[in-house]
Amino acid sequence: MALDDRKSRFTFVGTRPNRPDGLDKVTGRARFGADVTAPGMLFGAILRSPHAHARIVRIDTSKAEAHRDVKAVVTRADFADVPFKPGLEGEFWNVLENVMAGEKALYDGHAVAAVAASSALAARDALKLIEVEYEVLPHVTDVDKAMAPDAPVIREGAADYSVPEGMHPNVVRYHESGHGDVEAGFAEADLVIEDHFVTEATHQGYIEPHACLASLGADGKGELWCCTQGHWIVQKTCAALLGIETAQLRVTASEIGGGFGGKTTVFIEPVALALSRKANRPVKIVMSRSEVLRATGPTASASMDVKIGMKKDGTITAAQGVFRLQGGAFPGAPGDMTAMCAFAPYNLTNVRQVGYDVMSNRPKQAAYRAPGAPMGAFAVESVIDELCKKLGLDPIEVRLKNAAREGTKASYGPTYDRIGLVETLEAAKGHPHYSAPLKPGQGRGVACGFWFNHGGETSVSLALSEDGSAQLMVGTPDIGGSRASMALMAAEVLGIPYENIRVTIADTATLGYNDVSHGSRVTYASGLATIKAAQHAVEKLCERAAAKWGIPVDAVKWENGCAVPSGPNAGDFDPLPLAEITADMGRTGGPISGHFEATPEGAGVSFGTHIVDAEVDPETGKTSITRYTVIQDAGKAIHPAYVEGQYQGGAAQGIGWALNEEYIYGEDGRLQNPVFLDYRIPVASDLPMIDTVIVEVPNPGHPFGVRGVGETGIVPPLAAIANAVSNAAGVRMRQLPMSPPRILAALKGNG
Amino acid sequence: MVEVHLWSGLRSLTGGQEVVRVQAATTGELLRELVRLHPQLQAPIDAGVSVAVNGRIIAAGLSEPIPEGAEVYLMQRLRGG
Amino acid sequence: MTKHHVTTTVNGDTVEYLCDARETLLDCLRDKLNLTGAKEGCGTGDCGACSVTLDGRLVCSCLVLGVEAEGKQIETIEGMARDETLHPLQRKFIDHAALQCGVCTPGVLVAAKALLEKNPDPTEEEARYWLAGNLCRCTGYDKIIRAVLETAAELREAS
Amino acid sequence: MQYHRPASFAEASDLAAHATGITRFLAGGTDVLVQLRSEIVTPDTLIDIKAIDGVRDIARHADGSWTLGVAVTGAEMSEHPQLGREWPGVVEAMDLIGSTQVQGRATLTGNLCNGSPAADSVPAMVAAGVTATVTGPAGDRVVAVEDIPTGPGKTSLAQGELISALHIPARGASGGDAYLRFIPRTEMDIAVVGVGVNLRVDGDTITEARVALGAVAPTVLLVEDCTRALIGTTLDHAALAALAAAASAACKPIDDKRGTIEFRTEVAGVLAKRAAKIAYARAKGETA
Repeated sequence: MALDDRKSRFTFVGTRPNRPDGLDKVTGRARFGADVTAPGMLFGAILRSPHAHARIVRIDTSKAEAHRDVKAVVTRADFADVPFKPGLEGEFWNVLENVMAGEKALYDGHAVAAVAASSALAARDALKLIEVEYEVLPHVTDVDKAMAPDAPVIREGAADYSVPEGMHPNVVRYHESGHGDVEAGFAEADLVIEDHFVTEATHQGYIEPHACLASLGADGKGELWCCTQGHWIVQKTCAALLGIETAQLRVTASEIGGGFGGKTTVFIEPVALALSRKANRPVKIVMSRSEVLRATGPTASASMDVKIGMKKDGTITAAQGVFRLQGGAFPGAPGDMTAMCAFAPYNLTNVRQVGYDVMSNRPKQAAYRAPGAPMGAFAVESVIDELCKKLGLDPIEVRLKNAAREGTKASYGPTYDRIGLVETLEAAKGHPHYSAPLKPGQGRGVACGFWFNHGGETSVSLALSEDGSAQLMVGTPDIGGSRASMALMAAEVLGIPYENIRVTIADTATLGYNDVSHGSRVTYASGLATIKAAQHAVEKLCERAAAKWGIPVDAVKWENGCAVPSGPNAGDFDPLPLAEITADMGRTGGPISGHFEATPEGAGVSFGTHIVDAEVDPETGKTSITRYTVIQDAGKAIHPAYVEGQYQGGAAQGIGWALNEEYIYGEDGRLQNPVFLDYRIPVASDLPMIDTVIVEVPNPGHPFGVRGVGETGIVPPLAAIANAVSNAAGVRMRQLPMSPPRILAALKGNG
Repeated sequence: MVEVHLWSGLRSLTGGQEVVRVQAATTGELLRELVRLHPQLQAPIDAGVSVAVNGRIIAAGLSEPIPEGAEVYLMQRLRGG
Repeated sequence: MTKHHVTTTVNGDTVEYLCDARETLLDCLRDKLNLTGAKEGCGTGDCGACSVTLDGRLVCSCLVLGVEAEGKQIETIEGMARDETLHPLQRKFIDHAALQCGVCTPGVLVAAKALLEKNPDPTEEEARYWLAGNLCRCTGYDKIIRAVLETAAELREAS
Repeated sequence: MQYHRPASFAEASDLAAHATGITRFLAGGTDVLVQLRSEIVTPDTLIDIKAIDGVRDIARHADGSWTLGVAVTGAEMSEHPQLGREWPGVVEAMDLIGSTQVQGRATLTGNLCNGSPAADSVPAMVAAGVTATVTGPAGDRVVAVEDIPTGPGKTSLAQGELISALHIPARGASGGDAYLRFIPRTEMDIAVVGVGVNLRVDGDTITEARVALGAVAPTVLLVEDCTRALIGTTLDHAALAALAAAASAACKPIDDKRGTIEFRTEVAGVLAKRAAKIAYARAKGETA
């Protein structure tokens, strides 16, 4: 689209006003997924498989149905018969199969039946009355074992066109890309290092469990309230799974208590709708934490081989990576994304990357913040660090020497437009953290990371009120303060104070389609749409002023919230403020609104460089992070405080992933740690303050220069921390998490 | 004519070609032409692709213009968290 | 199964409810009294999103039975602001962008208030350890800790 | 689930003696409620003992010994002005359990009766020589803390029996205790290894020593070999090495989601040394 209105001087953008939902959220008034009720409401609960892999021989729900508090019981038979086809419809089938098991339970925690009862306790009790006969099947939960010839097959025929012949049926997608001649490149190198790396699956770990309140009648009309990153995808998916028309289901997004990619699909929503339809009453379902950990998320686990060749001067001559990602019992592990992102920070003549999507008896992986990228960065940046160490080179200088910049051919193919990697590296080099002395037992690590960012389908509507205030309706759930950013951008265009703009996350019945809040797209795409919608309203405001003044509309321009004559020849009129135009709008042509619907296609890729200090207790292998600095290109920070917040949150999640978070499966294929006690996300006392540096290299594809900021921040930490820990411990850590037993074993030489 | 660079995993569907020349002025035409020349490319295109035109990644749009001589890469559809 | 009649005081108001012995205080606050500010993030006392005070003592309301509340004094996030005036911590959290999604915020605020009442001048380390039972997945805790320490400083200056 | 709130231990004992199915006593509830919510254990009878007179009391007797009520919380122990000065190891061990919120509820007695081999307060109590009064249908008996848990989730208490008080011995002169545990994070985890050490010195020489290990066997271990490694020494390098070796040798741990056999065995020795140094400094009146 035409982006002729690039702006570089701002009045509101770049300031740090209070967020509009702040008061509600500090007083407990904000309504999250589980915080609403409806008249006549029932409580739903879901029965889940205790087996990793089992044929469902028989489900007897009669005893549960006979319970006097139970109003409905559903199984797979209560859902629409979704055809199993490739593409989007195939994904619907996968989602349905995940939401309620069909012939087989595919992982520990897989839903097999559900009840609705008059109380939450009664619903939970009624689950015990459902009898399920299972025929337990052999299972596999490890990615390398799932690819082995003797691995149990999760589902025949799940592989798509891309998988080369001869691979195990659990390998369902294959990606290969690159350019140049890697063998020739390795031959040119002074040192080649090849190593194997492993990361465990981690969960997005949002504090709010999935929750919804559903109402669906026999007339096919429904209402759904839920915590989601995207209510239109919920609407579309639930309608398909329930066999109703999309437009007949109105979905409202609640306040959302974190998502990080994990709330981009449905789990309980179709079940609640099916129960509601059967009971003919509203049904609320709230997941327990163990349900969240067993049956939603997590990210993929990975097994990776990376080989890089370097000259003595630090030039990378060739790079190659094989990335095997396990994404649970369904296709979707982002092995392709891992492959495409892994070497993206570097200008490489010879590069080859291969990604595998592998199924196993684990929950269906969900997106998690730059899905696939952190694992690859961990492997690649670890090998680069090792090369630097062996060749006696400074890790930032080597990265600068090889850094991608405008005009570089990306490892994934195209030529980069204006990008900000070099700026983040220069900022890292000059940051006091990088030159600060280290204490004995401490090590420093640096790493770079890349993420694409995303545009996506977007609709925004802006309506002006008679008093000159504005209401802005966007369709991307606000997870981290985006209502504040939207209001800032609208204020910038309209020229009215930030406080005069009320931003609402509109429901599916009141706005056109919106893609999910994912891919770091909200500030980019909804922001762009907000700017366009506000400009649309400004055009109309200028028309009204032109009519009032009796001059052509092109003789009117908009300045500081007022219509003004565009030049001395246009006429001599006092500036006409927005509120004066809207005061009369009902009598001068009708309500004034602005709209924008499009799929913005100019998301700018982004890079970050992290510096981290770690201290390792040599006797116990325990690591503490003593200092952390995030440097990332935001393009343009609309609300810098929330940009910092995204950087800090990404780093904190990375610290958890690197040090302690992991999915632990037993020999029986059951998840061993489905509670926060043993799924160890970082607590306040685990972390230092996290310093941030916002680099601003404007994205040519956004009127204000915005790149996404939400995801890139989790890409460098795994590698940066691994490098810091390896430097502190004096031994290379190749497996995440770097839990104390692993570090201690490595220190003792048997790791 | 534009040269479309495919990711190397697609070579098996194009008789070994990693660069395909097509006549196309928009991203939509480009995808149609690719399938016309190499019907087996229908599967990856259905599964989801993006098109990078002069470095700008078009995630889904079919009406994006492709200037003559533009650098064009077919990419796997991007997903986010 | 017979239910228990409970009379208790929440944010200064006398309230009554009937509960099953298995229901937690959190269940009763949310489902019977419609005080949904306290959240259930885990149900096992590991996340602190359900923090309230019980007779002045900071607790996880998911680890207290509803029936145990008989005759007690309970304070929740809904009672933290006095009329129109926000508690200084609430104001500082907004000013400092110390929340992102906001779901942990009620629990963090209740816990932070208990900290400042016990220790008006906490160190960063003391604040971090006191709040270790309040998980936040969005912020990395940085802005939360800064907001708590700055509120403490402001309150000390004011007194 | 039936909920009872008896007014005396005799009544509580009687309720438990006549109950059928699963009975649990409710003190702090930080384990009972977790098991209830997770449907690991749903008791048929729940007996809340917090309404019994004196259960929240911390009493120091004329001889310097202490009696703690069964519903005294960790927070109340930490806030007590004198208890932590005499028995810092016991108080710190209790204080390590869970969050600030959990401290507002959790009790020593509950931590003991939950029967977890990883219970933080138990090695400290065993090292300190704490005893429990057990009230039952046949009256009261006094039992050493190390004799209460018999295995994960199991205790030696018979039906109708419950702990009605805990007794900490008089600190006496030149004594000191300490408890350390290993967890992967800084807070909120269950101990992977825990070590309690309680010493008495005469000058620089250790004259009495009790060392207890947690999370390395089905029950907390009181390790005689550790005692032998310490007594008569001045906690020099050799004594510390012998202590660590004895501690590691006593471990009979398992591999689980929290740690490996190798890790637990190794770190038990490391923590034994570190805890002994702290207890030794305390016994000598140095701050540690």
